[in-house]
Amino acid sequence: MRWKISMFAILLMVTISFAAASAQAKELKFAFQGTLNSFDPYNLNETFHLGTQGNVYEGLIRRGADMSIQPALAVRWEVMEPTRWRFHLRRGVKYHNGNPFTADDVVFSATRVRAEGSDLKTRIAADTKVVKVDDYTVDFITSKPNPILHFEWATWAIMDKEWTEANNAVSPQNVGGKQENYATRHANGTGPFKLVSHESGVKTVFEVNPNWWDNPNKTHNLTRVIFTPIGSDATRVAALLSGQVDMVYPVPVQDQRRVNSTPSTRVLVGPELRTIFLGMDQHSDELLHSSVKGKNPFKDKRVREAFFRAIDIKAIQEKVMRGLSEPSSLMIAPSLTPLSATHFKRLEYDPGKARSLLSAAGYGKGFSIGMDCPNDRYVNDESICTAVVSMLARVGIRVNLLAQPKAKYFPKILAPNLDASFYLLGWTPGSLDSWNVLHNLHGCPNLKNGGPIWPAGARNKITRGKFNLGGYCNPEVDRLTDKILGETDKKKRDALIEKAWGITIRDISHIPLHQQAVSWGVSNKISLKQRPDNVFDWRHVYMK
Amino acid sequence: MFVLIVRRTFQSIIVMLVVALLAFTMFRYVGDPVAMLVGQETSLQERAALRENLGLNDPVPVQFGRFVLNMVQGEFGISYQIGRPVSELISERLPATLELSLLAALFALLTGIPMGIYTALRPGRWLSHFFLTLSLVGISLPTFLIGILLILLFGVILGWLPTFGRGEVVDLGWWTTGLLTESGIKSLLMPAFTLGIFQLTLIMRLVRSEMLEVLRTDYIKFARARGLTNRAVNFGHALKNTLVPVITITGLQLGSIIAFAIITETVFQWPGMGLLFIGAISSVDIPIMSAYLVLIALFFVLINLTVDILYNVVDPRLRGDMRSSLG
Amino acid sequence: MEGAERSQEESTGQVQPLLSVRDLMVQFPNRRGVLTAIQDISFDLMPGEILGVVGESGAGKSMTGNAIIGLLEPPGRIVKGEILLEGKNLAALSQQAMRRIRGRDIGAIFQDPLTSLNPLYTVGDMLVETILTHLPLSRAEAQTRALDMLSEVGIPAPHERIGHYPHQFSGGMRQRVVIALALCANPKLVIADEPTTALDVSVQAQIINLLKRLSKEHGTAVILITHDMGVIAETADRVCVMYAGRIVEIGPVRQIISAPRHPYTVGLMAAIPKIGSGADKLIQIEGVMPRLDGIPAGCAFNPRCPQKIEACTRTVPPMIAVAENQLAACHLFTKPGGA
Amino acid sequence: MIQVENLKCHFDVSGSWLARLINRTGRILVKAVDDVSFTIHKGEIFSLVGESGSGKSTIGRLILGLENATAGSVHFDGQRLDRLKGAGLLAQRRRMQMIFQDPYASLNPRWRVKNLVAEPLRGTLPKAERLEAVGGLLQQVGLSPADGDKYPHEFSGGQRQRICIARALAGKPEFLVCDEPTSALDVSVQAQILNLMRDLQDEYGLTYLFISHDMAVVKHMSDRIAVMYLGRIAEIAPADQLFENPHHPYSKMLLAAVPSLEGVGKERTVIQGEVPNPVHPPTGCAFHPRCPHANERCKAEVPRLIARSDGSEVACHGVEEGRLP
Amino acid sequence: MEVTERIRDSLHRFFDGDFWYSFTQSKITMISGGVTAVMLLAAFFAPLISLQNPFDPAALNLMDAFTPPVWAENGSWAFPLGTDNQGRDLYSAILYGSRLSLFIGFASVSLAMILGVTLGLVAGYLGGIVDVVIMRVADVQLSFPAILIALLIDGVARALLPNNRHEDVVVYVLVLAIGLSQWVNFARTVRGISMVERNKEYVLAARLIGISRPLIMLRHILPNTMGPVLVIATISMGVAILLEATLSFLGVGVPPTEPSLGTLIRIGQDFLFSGEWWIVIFPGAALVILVLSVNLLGDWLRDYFNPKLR
Repeated sequence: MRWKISMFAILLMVTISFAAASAQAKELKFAFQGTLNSFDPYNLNETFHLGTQGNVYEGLIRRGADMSIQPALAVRWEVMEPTRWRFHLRRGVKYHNGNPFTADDVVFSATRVRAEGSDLKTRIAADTKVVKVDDYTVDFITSKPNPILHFEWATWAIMDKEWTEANNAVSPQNVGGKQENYATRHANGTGPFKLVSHESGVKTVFEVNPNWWDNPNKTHNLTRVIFTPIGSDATRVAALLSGQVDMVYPVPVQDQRRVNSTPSTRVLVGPELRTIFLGMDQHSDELLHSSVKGKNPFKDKRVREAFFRAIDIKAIQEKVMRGLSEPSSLMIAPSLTPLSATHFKRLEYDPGKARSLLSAAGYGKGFSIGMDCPNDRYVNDESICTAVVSMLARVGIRVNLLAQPKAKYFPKILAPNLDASFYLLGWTPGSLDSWNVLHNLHGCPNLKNGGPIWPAGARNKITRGKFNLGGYCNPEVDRLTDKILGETDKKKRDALIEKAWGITIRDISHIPLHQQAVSWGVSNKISLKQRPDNVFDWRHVYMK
Repeated sequence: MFVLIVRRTFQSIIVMLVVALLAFTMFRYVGDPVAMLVGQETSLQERAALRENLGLNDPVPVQFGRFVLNMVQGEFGISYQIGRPVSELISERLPATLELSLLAALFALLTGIPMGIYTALRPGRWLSHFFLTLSLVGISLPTFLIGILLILLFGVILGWLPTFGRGEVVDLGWWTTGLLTESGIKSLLMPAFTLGIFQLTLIMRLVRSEMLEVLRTDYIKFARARGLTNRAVNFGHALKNTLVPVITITGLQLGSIIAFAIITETVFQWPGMGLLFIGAISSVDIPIMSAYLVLIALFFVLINLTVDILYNVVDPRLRGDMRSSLG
Repeated sequence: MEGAERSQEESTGQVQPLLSVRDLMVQFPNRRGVLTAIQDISFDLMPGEILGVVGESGAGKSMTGNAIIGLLEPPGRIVKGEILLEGKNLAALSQQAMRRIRGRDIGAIFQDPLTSLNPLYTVGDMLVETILTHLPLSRAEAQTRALDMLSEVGIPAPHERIGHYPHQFSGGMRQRVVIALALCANPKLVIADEPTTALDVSVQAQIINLLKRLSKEHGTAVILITHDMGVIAETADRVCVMYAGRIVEIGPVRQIISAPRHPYTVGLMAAIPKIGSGADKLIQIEGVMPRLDGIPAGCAFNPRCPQKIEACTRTVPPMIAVAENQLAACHLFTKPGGA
Repeated sequence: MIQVENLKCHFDVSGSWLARLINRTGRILVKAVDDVSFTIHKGEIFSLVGESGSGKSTIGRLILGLENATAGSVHFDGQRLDRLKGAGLLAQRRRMQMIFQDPYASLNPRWRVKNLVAEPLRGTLPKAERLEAVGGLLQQVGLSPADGDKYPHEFSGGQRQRICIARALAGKPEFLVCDEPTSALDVSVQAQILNLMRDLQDEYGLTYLFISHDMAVVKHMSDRIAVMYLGRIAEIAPADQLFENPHHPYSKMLLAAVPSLEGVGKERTVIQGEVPNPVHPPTGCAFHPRCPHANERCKAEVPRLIARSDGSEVACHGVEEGRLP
Repeated sequence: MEVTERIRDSLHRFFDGDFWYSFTQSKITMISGGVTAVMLLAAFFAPLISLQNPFDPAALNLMDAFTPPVWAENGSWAFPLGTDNQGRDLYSAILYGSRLSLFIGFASVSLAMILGVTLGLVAGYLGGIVDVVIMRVADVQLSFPAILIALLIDGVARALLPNNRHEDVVVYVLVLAIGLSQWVNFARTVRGISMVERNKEYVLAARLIGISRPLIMLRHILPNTMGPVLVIATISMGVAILLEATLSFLGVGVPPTEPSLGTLIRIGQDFLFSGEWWIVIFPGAALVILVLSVNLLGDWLRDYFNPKLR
């Protein structure tokens, strides 16, 4: 009898699943190269995680398809005084579980985002006070003026205080390493989609939120979204070409022609805001992985210039990126600065000059150096590094390349002992503004010259130069950066920005390479809008 | 028989303990578990507290004992990378890998054995040469290359089969299966073929050489001298004697099929344990690595045990006691 | 026909031979050419007769037996000659037809009873399978016959033993099982290839006696292949001595032992240590039997022969009657007659 | 020259302790050699004869130290071998050699004959002398010195056995154990080897322990013979004496079982049964289940070897009691 | 004089012997033998016959990247088989890659062989507790398929070694990983043979002469295991080369700056859909041909050394 029942159940399920497969639901299937580890919105400060979580959770503001700042959970905000911002919250918003959204949730989220284990502590400075004025008004009191306080808040999700507390998920980390954080696989946001199930590395299923506050203006027609990570480039492209998924990203540059030539698919390419650059350790007294002992060749600007001039960016653009990159002279995408793209020029590719610069610096016979590179983070990151290796080889620099997955790469280069002498990194300013880049990548982080840039465990205490892994330091730049932050007059601010960039470029603080292109493979069944920060916002997807 | 089971179980436990020791060593000494668990920004005090909390300050034997005890209860800790209990992750991924592996093994057996028999019985025929050549190519082609070429052909150019994943799966509560939906079955074909092809050639060659050897034995000659039909000799006497070792070795191969699924799963984005493991390797996610290690060993030990018992059931020479075998 | 016909020893003329081998030649292609393993072998076997085939290892004894039952190991093949079983030429039969002869008309017993039996089959399985292949019996009848066969070959408690596997039997009992299997379809001829070599001395005698008894009771002719002259002496009616793939002498066993004519046979007989004699040294034949690839021209024995004459190195001696029913292939006997 | 006293060699064939524990069985011992004593005189050919499992080969190996005795002792030239160590033992060992049954297995197929024969001489002679000695040895056994460059597989069985003999003789031993040296050979070759062994004995005054199951060969070769059954000696007697007048029923049976050329076509009364499984030997006299003269005492009591006036020693209750001649 | 005679004699023996005869009997075996020899020589003399040193980054020009093979449009004689994504000449890269693959194969098989043969010899000849311990270790080892062992060793090595040291030692880590995953085959086979051989009469004869146990193992038993060991070594060689390729595919192999055949394939497979087929097909074909001929040789050796199958 029992056997019969279970047989019946199986049959039923089979029928249902077949039926489900054939039903004409507007189901978007998409694939990304990386996995979505945790669904806790404060777990990882990474574009894909935050972008995907952004379809379920919302912040006080949101970014439009053109990156414009739009009101979201806050309907409007005002700067009461330079250090006091007031946010008026949207009324009638409900979380997916039906709880109402109030000022308590904002205060709670502001605490949680700065708590131990959060990867998003930079969203709000540690000394910022968050004060509930009434149920729908919150004040942010900062110690210093900050005209771009809210720029990165699209990626600071507001969580439900009651739900989080009830499910024992107040801490963003796994307490004691023994229990799973409830928010890892469950979500309770206010956004247009609800999380149905999340199996990291397998698939994540979402369904539309019928009670979303902005439904009257909605521009998508989806009912379900299924995300699958596909690590292998070939498999991911094949999945799109064979019609198994409707959208994949990124599309490897070499496969774009193929995707475009297939009638049912196309590639959407757009300039990305991320700048890819090479960093050099100008801080240590001796490079960790170099044949030069007792001194640090990177402290000599001629060496940095030689490195810069040894790199044939055109070749990289043509052969590695297949034209899908924009060589850059700046550490920020031109669209994010008041400067025109041609204002600063790249140093010319000149291996002869590079060699003579090296001789002049006393390295006529060249030297060897270790290089770190991710191999699954940026478009053709490993190929770029390999190309750089061979270009430097031709001016006498022997590079030992260590290319590894981002999961190992980032812990290594972010280690306190400055383990990277020469590395490749990409940076998108979360606030889409020069200050972010100057502050994070160029500010002096070091407490003591020659020692580690930051002592173990103290990295959370510093704010300036948090990602300045080469330890570049010019007090003038720091002074200008602080001025930029406090300056509210746009014209003056732009002038300060230009001046700051001029100094860093003269110092050759970094070797900017290019802005890579965002490239999405899209089935002709759907239309969508591509954001330059490579965030896939399902609000703009329409299925035929 | 009972003695065999007891002895084998005993040996299995020792094997498992050794493996557990390996896993424990890895967990404890390859990288600092605390550093793996927390972010860069955790203070020293918090690290110390966590260290205490995790029991990392206890004497090493105590830690190992606790490790084994946890392991027996299926506790392997929390994945550093994914932040979920490893036991849960594994049990989610297990059905995918097992389904793939068993189907691959079945495919390898069902095609490998007849091919092996054919090549042994008809050594001169062109089809035998064809099979043999094919088998050599089969073990000379890297699995991943086969997988990619299959995807290119059947997935992209012909568009007949799905190129990744398991397709629609049916959740039976404790098991998810792709065998009950059309897309699930279609999705299984290419990975199972890719995974099975290497085993197929091994089995085919094994059957062939075993059978050739059996065909040369005196009892086969005697069976022919008794005028038994070719059918009775080849498929009765010869095959029966051939299959005993073949089944044993194939059984043991199942363990390596499960391990080799790592490659297939990577190529086809098959959401099984192998994919989990390879991800763990690239991110040094030690709890997953050690759990996978222990699990594979457990599979091996269980399969080994089963095969030994099976062997005893099938072969009468092992069944009896010492007395008659010496008599 | 089974068991009905019973030939008297040294029968002549009137009775047709059961088996008649004529000019049999077996060759092996080999990397260095073709090796002739058996050359021009001819002999007759009367129904119910026991013919001993004796010779040293490599003389071609087993090969002859294998050729008769059609189980030559490839690449060996019969290139010439006839094997007439009751007038039917086995050498010309197809594989299929030959299979029907095996077991039904010709039984075989091999040297090692342990390896001759499939370890995964019970004795009963093998007996019933063989009986059903050859006799039009039901399974139950076959079972009964299997039991009868087991008790006939002297296996105690056959009802119990029929379900046992080969490894559960002792060496002597296994050879009895093999004999039962060879005889279960009542063949007219049994080829026993070294049936006692692997057995202990005391068991050898039992098996020899069993073979003799069964041959007598069933009227089965036996070709007994062995290197042990003593076994032949006790068992065979006639004996055929082989050397380097050829028959050198054939005749009634008594005559061959008491009055061997061919120098090889003479030497062989003299080389056997005898319990009765007190001689300090054995008579020995110098040298060794040639390998197949090195058989000398003329008489193969000539390099070792103490009585070698000039003709021996030139021509192969024909078989010549040297006494009643006794033939030898030696030039010593052709001399007076010419050639 | 050789004195064997109460020699025992037991093999443990019981399962693991675990199996014994579960099946509640004790240790199972195969008594391959059980309480065997005999003496071999200098210049004598002493034979051990018996069927498989009688322990005759084991005795040969025990004497040479290839197996370890469970109990008992072996004296060689008055020295107890198991008490010797190191160089002393080696020196004694060099005085003893062995010729094996299978000339195919007793020569390492990968070595040239000259190296095989010279191996015992390694370290005692310089190379040139060694090669000369090898040539001499090969000639001694009826091969040519040029054969030394060949490999064993290029020889026939008889020639290989000659090589084995040459190797055994290389160390100039005084005592040779010959374990079925001709049972793998053809009759005509067997005669050659037996004759060679005889010649060598005459030349060097060797002492042989000759092990065989072939009564005729044993008769031909031996001065004295010990008949063994299931690890024990049933009878020891001078060769002629044994064959003319065997006392032990098993000796009689063995003699009767030998097919002889004289007995063409004769019907023999064969003794039924086979050698029992040595794991579970019969109680009392091991031969009693097959013995036509067995009584209750034979089933219960192990007979001792008792010397008789005619120079033989017999272990049989029947003979002792005078029931049998 | 005597020496040349000896050499002539042994050459004659070799070419007159069964081994050479058996070799010449099968066309396929001869072809595979020839191919293996050619690839071995090519790999050995790679620096002499290659067009560039693909491991020297200074020799590469990125602008040469994606040149098709010479017979295709835009092909160049400078790069007969075309170039890869870094402008590496594929012909030279394949030569150097085979060299690396073969080195890893040889070294790891040698490691496995030395380890396995020694342990197998000791276990089989001495028996008893030594045997039990060695074989239990082999059991544990056997419960982990080669790929898993290799991945684990590599993973552990990566975690333990200082990061930038890894590059220098990765080849040795691979050798260790692949070698350690293969010794059991050798050990089991050698153990089986030495258990049989130790009871053979020639070993007893050697013991009688008073030769010590290590010498008996070395001089008498070891030579008799060489046939099967050679067979296993050849088959393991194929497995090792494939395993190295697979590990490279999984991203734990040698770095792309000094690619082995496997790494070349891993790099090339990214360009399979985009039409630059030569980047994956040529190294792939080289790998398959290499492994195939090694396997064919192994097959023939096995048949040769297993007279039961002849």
